[in-house]
Amino acid sequence: MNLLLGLADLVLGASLIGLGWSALCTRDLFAGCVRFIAFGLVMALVWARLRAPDIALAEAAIGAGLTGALLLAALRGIGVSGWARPGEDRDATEEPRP
Amino acid sequence: MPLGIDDALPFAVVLPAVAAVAAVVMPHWGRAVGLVGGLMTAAAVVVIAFGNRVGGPIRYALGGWPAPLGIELAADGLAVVMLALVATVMLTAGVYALRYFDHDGGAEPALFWPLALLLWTGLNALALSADAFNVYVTLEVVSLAGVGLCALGGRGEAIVAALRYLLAGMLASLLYLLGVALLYVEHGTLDIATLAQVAVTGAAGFVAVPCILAGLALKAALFPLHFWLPAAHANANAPVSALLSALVVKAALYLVLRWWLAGLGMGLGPILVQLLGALGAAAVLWGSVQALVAARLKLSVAYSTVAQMGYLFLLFPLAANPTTASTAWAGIVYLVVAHGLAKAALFLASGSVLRAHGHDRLGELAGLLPRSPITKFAIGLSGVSLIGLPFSGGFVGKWLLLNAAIVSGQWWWVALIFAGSLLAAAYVFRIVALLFAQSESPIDVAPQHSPMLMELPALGLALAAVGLGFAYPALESTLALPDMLGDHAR
Amino acid sequence: MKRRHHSLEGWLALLAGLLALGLVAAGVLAYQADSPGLQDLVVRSLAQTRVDNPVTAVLLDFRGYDTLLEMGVLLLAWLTASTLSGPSHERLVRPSARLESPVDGSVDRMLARLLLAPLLLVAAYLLWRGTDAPGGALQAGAVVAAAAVAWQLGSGAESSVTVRRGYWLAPAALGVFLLAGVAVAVVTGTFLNHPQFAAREVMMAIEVATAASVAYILAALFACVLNAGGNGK
Amino acid sequence: MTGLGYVVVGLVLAAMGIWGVVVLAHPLRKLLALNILGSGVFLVLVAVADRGAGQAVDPVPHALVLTGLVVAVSATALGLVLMLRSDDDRAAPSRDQSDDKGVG
Repeated sequence: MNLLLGLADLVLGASLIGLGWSALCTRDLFAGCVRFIAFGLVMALVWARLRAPDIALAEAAIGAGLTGALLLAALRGIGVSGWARPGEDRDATEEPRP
Repeated sequence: MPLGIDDALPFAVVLPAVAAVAAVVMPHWGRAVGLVGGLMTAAAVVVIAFGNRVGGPIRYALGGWPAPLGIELAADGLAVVMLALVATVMLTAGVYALRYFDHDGGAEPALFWPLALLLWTGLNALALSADAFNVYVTLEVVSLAGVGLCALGGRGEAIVAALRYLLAGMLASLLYLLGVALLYVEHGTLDIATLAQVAVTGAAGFVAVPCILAGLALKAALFPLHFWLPAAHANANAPVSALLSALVVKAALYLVLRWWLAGLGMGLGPILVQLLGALGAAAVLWGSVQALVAARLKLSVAYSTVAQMGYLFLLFPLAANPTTASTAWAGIVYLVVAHGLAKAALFLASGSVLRAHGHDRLGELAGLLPRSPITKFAIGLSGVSLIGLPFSGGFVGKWLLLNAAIVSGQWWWVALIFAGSLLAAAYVFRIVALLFAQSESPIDVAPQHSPMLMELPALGLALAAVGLGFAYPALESTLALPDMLGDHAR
Repeated sequence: MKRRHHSLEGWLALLAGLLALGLVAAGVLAYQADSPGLQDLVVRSLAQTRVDNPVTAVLLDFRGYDTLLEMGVLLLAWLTASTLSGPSHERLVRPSARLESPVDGSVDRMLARLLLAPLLLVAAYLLWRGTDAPGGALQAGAVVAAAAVAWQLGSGAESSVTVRRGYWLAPAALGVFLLAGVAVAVVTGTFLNHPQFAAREVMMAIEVATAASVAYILAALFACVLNAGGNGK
Repeated sequence: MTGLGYVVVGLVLAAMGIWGVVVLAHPLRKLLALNILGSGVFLVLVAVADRGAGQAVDPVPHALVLTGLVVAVSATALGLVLMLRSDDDRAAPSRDQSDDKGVG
């Protein structure tokens, strides 16, 4: 039982770090935002695991739901429409780096 | 139960908030609500100052729950100084705004008052808070109000500047919160007075304290974390620039002082202390040079803020020595207030110049101010205080810092203060010379006369900045602040 | 040029790695201090609050002042966002959100409407039970906002009326909080100190207003983002 | 042990977020990074509240995190609106920030 829980913790923690990293580093903005929404969902699970049901509820509604909707609406606004062009270079939409 | 003097503490936060709500619900009454709410808030501040003078520092447990469970408000001498500075600049900028927005018409006035009143709420809450997490929330109030005011300019540059300002502000508050979270993990309390003393001795302090200091330095625009400031302050409307430059960056510095006062400062190592001083020195030099070469009046004034904020970080090296702590402390407080007043005056006067000529490009301003002697006088006087000419408020502040530097044998800071003053003299004289010069070529468009209600507030603040110097003999005993420093200073 | 970019990135990555190491080390050390936290104090004080859910007690009573200021943050975000996202940069204390549905199609519409009723029920339950069980004003407000967003996606123009008519909901929480705080200060002598005989009623009023403001503002913020990008390419 | 593990995850997320805000150029990425930084900080607070099976949970960090979540989402929304608006005003392109570039 403890082993199982430990394994679950390991998976949850690793997927948080993995999803967070890929949300920041995928070349495609749309894919980044989708990863971030997934990150929010995993976060809600972690809150439940840490005996914080209040936060889990709020995270599911805010972190995954609302923030996700906000991000997708913003993407639509800057003309990144997602599915169609996964190869779109990140640098094309971004400022040159200093 | 009757309300006592202590109840002025929550009311200093509640009154501007109530006025802000009223201004949102009744947008057409914004001005009336703003001025009435502002005067009532100022009255609450006067009551707090009086209570502090009579009975010493006041603590107030909100909801009847004392720390560490609840949140406490605290009003010591430092908090009273901050509250008074906020009230003075807020009211003056508010009066100035009455006419400033008249000309543009349209959108700004409807939003100016709710945002300014919420900014006031946040600043007062920040000044009074004794709780580390509550400070985070107040920082967010101040920062979002600042961003909103900054975006009020409505044009492209203002929005881009507001976005950078928001991103920098969010990063800064989260860095601060990260430090506080680490401290909570170790010590299980959020009371600043407790945390500041255990932070440096605790195991996590070596990361938590730098996080907190870095977050606050980013908010206070300490070199090299000042990158967001010039664009934000130069592109905003004049009364907004005055609020941002005189108050909002000071709020972050105030928190540094608050943590330092509560015991953080004495525990920092000698290397970190000199490093913070070195960053301040770099800010003084870099900001002054940028102010000297800036092409626009408001940009020059904004860079001067970067420079002047640098002096304030000399607190760390100069006050680390117990014998000079009190002098350095008084000098810093004096500089905070003097710079706040002078900078607000300068931005308000720049707004009048901008209004009169339609632009503030320094190259084309020569001799263009023939009919605004009051504005010219205000610019000159605030310049006197920024340079630190005798016997202005800036002079007293720098004099005290010089004393502290000499007594503690840190001659390199003496050199810095002289260099900074020379550079300040250079950029102030550059502006003043342009404004007072006789124009050689005939002027095509006669500049508009700016209204008295815009010129007088600027002059008032500039006079206050200079007059502060003459008030030193009366204020000396209050500023010595021996009880503030408490036991750990001795 | 390209190479310089890479070396700079390398340095920054190294710096981030060091930062992570330092943070983790500090975290481990801090955790080992095994501080007791505040739960005992909360448990002991809970009896005086007429609330059974300790998190709600902290949010609305012990640290109610935080929540009050948080309502100020929400109000600020809404004020600025709705001003900037208007059709022109005009006065916008009343946001006129011109909502277009980014997804068109009857299936989405159906789905959005089907979702609405259960989400609202969940929100009502969360608000009602929040004083005793997990849940409360913030969660209820967030769920209502999520429902409103789903509805906005599904129904298009009709919701703009709701957004405009409801603008007074935005400052409601801050207003009620302040009024309640001052009112109880007159009775008990301390700001935000809920008197025993009316604690539950006062807190319920604050909770309802908070939920309403959170729901309205979060939904309106979504409308603002849609609107700001409305003429997107 | 669970708690400590999640404290470490939270701090790694925080470091990642700080790195992202400083290095990534697009404002949307910066906002994502800030949200990840925030999540990391919240995770640290909540992880330490849960000291293991036998002990009660400290509700104070939970309340702080709830407050923080709402603050974060409203600031993010404001950031998105500003980003979209500055995108609109192409007349003053965001590249033309004459003073120092770099972090931020």
